[in-house]
Amino acid sequence: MPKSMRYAILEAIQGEMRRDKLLTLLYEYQRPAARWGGRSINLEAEFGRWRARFSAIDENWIVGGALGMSMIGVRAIAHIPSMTTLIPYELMFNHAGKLRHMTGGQAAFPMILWADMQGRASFQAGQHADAGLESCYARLAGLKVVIPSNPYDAKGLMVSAIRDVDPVVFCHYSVPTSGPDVPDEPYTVPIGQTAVRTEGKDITIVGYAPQTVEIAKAVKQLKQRGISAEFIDPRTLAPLEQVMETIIKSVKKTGKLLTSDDGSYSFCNCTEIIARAAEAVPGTKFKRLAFPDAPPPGAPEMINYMRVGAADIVTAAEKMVRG
Amino acid sequence: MPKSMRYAILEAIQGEMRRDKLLTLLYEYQRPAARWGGRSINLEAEFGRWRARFSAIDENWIVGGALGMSMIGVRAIAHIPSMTTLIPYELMFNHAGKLRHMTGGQAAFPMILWADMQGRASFQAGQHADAGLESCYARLAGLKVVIPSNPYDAKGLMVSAIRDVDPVVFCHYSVPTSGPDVPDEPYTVPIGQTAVRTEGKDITIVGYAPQTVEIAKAVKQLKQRGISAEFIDPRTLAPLEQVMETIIKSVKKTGKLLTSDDGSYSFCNCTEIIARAAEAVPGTKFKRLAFPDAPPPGAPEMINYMRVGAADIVTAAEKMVRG
Amino acid sequence: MNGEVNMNEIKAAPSTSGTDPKAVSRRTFIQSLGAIGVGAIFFSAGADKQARGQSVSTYIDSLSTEQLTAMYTDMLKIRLWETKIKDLALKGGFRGVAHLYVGEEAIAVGVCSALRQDDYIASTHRGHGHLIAKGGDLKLMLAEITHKATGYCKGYGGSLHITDMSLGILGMNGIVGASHLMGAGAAYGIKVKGTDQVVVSFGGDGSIQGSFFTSAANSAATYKLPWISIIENNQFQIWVRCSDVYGIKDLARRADGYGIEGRVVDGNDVLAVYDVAKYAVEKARAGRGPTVIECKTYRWYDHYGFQGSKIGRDGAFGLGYRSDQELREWMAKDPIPRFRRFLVNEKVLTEERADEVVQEVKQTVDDAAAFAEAQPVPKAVDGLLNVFAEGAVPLHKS
Amino acid sequence: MNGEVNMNEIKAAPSTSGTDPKAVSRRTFIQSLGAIGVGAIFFSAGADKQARGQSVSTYIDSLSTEQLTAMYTDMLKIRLWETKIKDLALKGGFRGVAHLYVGEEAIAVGVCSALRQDDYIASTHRGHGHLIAKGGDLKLMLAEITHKATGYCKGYGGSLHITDMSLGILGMNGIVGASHLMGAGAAYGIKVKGTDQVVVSFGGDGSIQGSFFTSAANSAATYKLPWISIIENNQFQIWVRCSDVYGIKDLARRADGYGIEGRVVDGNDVLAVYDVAKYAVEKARAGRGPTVIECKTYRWYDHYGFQGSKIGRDGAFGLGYRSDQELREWMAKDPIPRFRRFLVNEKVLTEERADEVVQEVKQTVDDAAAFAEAQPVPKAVDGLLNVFAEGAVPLHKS
Ligand SMILES: Cc1ncc(C[n+]2csc(CCOP(=O)(O)OP(=O)(O)O)c2C)c(N)n1
Ligand SMILES: Cc1ncc(C[n+]2csc(CCOP(=O)(O)OP(=O)(O)O)c2C)c(N)n1
Ligand SMILES: [Mg+2]
Ligand SMILES: [Mg+2]
Repeated sequence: MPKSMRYAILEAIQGEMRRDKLLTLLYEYQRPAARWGGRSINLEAEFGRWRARFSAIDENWIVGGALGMSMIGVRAIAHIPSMTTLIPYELMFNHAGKLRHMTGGQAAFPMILWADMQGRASFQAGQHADAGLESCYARLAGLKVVIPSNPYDAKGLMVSAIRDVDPVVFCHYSVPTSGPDVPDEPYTVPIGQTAVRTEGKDITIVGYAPQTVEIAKAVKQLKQRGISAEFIDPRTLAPLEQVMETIIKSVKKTGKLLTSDDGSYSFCNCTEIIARAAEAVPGTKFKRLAFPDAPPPGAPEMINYMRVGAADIVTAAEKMVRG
Repeated sequence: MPKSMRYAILEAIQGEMRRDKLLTLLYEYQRPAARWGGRSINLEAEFGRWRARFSAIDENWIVGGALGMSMIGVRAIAHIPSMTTLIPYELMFNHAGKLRHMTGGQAAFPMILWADMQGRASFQAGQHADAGLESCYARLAGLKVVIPSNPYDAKGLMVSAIRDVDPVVFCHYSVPTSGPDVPDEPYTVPIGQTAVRTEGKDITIVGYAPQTVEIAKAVKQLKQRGISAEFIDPRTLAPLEQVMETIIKSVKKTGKLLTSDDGSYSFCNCTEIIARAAEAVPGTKFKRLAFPDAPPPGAPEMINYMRVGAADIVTAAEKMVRG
Repeated sequence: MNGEVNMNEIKAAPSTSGTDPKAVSRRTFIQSLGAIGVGAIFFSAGADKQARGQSVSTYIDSLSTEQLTAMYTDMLKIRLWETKIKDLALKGGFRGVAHLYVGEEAIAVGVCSALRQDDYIASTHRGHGHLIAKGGDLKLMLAEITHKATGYCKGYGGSLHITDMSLGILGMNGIVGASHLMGAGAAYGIKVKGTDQVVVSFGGDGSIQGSFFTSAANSAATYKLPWISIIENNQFQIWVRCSDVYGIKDLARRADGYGIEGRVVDGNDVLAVYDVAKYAVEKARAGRGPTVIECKTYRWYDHYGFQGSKIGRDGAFGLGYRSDQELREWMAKDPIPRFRRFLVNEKVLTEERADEVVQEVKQTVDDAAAFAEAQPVPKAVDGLLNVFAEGAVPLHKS
Repeated sequence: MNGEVNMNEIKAAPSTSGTDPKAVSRRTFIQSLGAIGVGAIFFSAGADKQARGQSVSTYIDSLSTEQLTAMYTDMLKIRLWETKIKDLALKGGFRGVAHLYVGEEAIAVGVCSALRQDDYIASTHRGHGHLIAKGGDLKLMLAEITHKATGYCKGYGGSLHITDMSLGILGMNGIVGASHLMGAGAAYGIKVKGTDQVVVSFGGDGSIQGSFFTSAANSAATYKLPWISIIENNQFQIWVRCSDVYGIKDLARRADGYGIEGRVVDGNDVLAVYDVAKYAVEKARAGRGPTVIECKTYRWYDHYGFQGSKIGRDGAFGLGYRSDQELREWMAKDPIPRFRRFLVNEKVLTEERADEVVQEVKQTVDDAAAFAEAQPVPKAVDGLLNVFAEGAVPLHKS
């Protein structure tokens, strides 16, 4: 059994906490402990409670505390639960993203917001099955935003995030394990570096996190139907310039950009990608698949109908290529 | 002297408070009082302190209080200052926008978030000269978002917002007075109804609020240079479907869409407009002008250089039309 | 801190401070409560000093047999209805999730018995008990929990969002602390309307931190709103112990910093809860402002779901963050038999009648389960409705 | 509330509770402070009960002549530097804005005099005084306020964001209350580092509400952080009177709800402020946790800008939300002459030396103005830098 996303992330943090004797994790109830095979990680047990500290139900403390610490040279990871993503949003907007600029480069918050993200699960409803909030962070100046789709990327991006001197938002969706094995040693996946998951020539498909599962399925089915799709997983959502280079190169080749998102349609992250591609490559055909602009209903009948699946991606891609 | 934006808004609220004996305004320090000509409005004096109530510096109270009241049939307006737009954001996201859906239509928050918005002023810096946050609200399911560019629209949209049974975010930028005179009597500007400010055939230009001043100037200059620009002010930013009908009709005619925003480039509201137009009208040329993805610096030399002005719009439009 | 009594002391003196009856007559019992000054209220801080030291236990004295029986019935309804959910879920194939309230029934029932139907409550993720005590329909609740088209919220909301506006239920809420703010907002609305309704906001021990409670409390204090905040201190936030995340022992003390009267009560004693709730409700109705009431209690099951529990057995055992011993001690303080002993001793109910009530409630719960089971599921496209009052939002799958 | 003393009482008893010297010797004066129990600290609540009632006034006693003179000099620096800004701005063409601190100088100086250079402060929109008291360079500050390329923040930040990390200044902040949270976070960082530094968070009377203070206070209390929160109660939030928006009179009482010791002090009395600040700093350094100190004071100018003020005249008159009479009463309590009288009476300074200090400070301020005036403005393209540590962000104008 390969390492899970959670184990890979904790392994990244463990390695960095060993390297940087001040690096500290603030969290709420998501215990920084996991097992894999015969091994286990427990950050509180290994580094003590000061460096791996749970708190009251207080996301503003978790993020604000991390900001204050990081300002005086104690690098910090703020881990917040998925239903609270937007509670400490103002702190990231008006403080984390702005301090360096406001002080002319004099001060900064080298902190990491490890944001648990929700997927489109049934029986959760309303406040517990939202998705797509990564684009809320990707829009804020001064923040870097990364979003891994497999454990390998998760570990490598977390290490990069921790070593970065700018504030980084690490968006953590639960995704079924896939991709390369995760080495025990620290390594980095550079922020800004996109992954071309499948090369192709007929159509470019962009998506990340839980949608990569649907897209991967769709790409296989499309191949069977004689359509060669290029599948790009951005991995970094902000800054987007470097990512767009890869996407634009692909779009210039295929002439078609299909995106698929678990976030609501309006302002989902692929909106920005499409708008940039539309400016850069006139004449391209575009299609943006996404959850509707609606809260997530609890009943499986409803929510499953609303979410984009592999079949939808196949249909849309075929229409774009043949239609 | 025509009525100012502020006076027009207060007149709208005054009229509705006279109609609806429960309608209540919660605010912080932006006194609900204004003068125009020989007349004055003072909501506290007219309706008493319970119905026009200042509070501690506590935007979560202002918005959360309005939510709770509106749920039991006391319609409420929550007026928040411009530097605090994202403090009560979670309340609008997880509560205001979701309650109707989560309860299967049983309950709702018929409240209005009257959000003061900042412009790109010098000497303010960092936290006091941001712009474009309307798209933070436009992305949230279950909310309607309106954004007037002149006093006439401001009054009409505020009346519509108050009479709407869904939560409405009223984005209030200070804009120099322009447009039609403001009647004393209540009237509505329907939510969803776009304004075509100038008809034209060579290029479509979209923008709102402070950018309308720059665009209007640019449109005149373009005319002198023989370019006929169609200038559309969306007025409503969410839901966007009806607005897009007008924009797409125009883009089909002109083949070119230029947008101009005071918000930061990534995820500014016109991103969504361009992405939708790109899907709907393949072959269109696009250009998105906006403030860079940077916080606003205080020195006028820096911020003025970064902001889009009429001359930039003219240059970009000419390039699109002739290039 | 003056007047502070922690749970150990509560344990040490059950016969004077609880409703465990030692063959004292009902009146005598109530007098003995009166004798210790403030009924079963152990700590009182805050602005309304005149109230301190006054006996408020006469509220209990005036409860009728019908009211007392209804309280007993409601506690059983919560217990048996949630136990049914647990058993159904463990059987497998249950269309829903739940945070169980079992063990804390005395709070919901004690508080809601002090309310009028037109008063409001704002509830939490652990709110089934609050809703049942406020009159929620067990059938419609179970249909909602299983996301059926005819449930309270037509299957959109499920366990976390059950609402019945006609009963003054402002809804459960999946965001910790939000109930306080929504409740205080509603209380402001009552002032605008000019009625004498009151609002109760329920919240866990975790709900006093974060950004919601502070806004609610300051406004309630400043404007003297008819707001009562019930803090259900079951000592855990998921697995995090309250004592590890606060600098205060009695959470009611938080109220003092706002100028609000704070009180602590044994949350497993339905009459003690009723007593202080009734006091707070009357005070709020009379325009004398808010009260924060901390109820000390314990949850029998895990935070969420059914780990450590079995069909046909009460309680969840073997959870890493608490000892089975601790749970057993609290199960021994079960509010339901405790209240039943009181009712029988006080001759409000006979043993036979008390047994009958249990059977009646069991039947009601079985009926609810059968009802829910038989209900249709929602139509797939309906998820696009109810975003706005009118129309459907577009689908973006193709 | 026990021990509560409001401003009226402070006015009524200046000779025992303030530093207004009635020809008492320095030592006698200090003893008289000691006699009333806790120096000039009027209210004390919260967890650290042992401290209550202890005389802490020995702190004042051990201040050296150099330190006392430096405190006097710093107060003058704040006063004269800000007055210069006001005069420059009223003259016209000033490249900046400001929230003036004049009238509140005793707080910044009293507090920062109790700090080491390696201690931290987190400041507010009204923070020039804090920065000057912590050692901020008047030249670089004025260059920043006028958005010059060589100012503290290279002209990016202006008045609201002045920062000098080398002096432990975590920055001013334009968002009310944020200073508390950033400060508490830094205090947590100190615990991780294992040093004995402390953090002071300044905030106005408006800063205890909202979502920042509550998070800071709860964590500081729970983890016993070396955090001192200074609440500068100047009685207004823009034009809103404090008494209209809180349910408590003494804002220090808010601390009690977190289990933090809260104290109230006359904010126009630099020695009283120093006394309680020093106590809190020593306590924090020793690992005995946080303190919230409310300093009662008044601002002489309008919230923001220069309405009602004139070149060459102190104070802003004719503002709608306060009476000129109220302002005049507070100007009569001007902390600077009050401290000067004390220093002269105590023979720390002669009148001549005190006058010399004024002249020296005037010169320093004039030099700062000349310096700032001569500095270059930033390059237009530089606004694209410093978004991230590396590189420039793209322009989107064409
Ligand atoms: C603001 C917020 N933070 C975190 C969560 C995740 N969460 C759900 S319930 C819970 C624990 C609540 O504890 P408490 O308030 O004591 O209530 P209890 O579950 O014990 O009844 C947490 C942390 C949430 N729903 N909302
Ligand atoms: C969170 C937030 N809300 C509102 C404002 C607008 N604002 C700036 S200063 C101020 C008043 C502050 O009052 P107080 O805290 O008493 O400080 P003072 O100005 O009196 O020193 C307000 C409301 C803000 N900057 N931040
Ligand atoms: Mg709990
Ligand atoms: Mg103030």
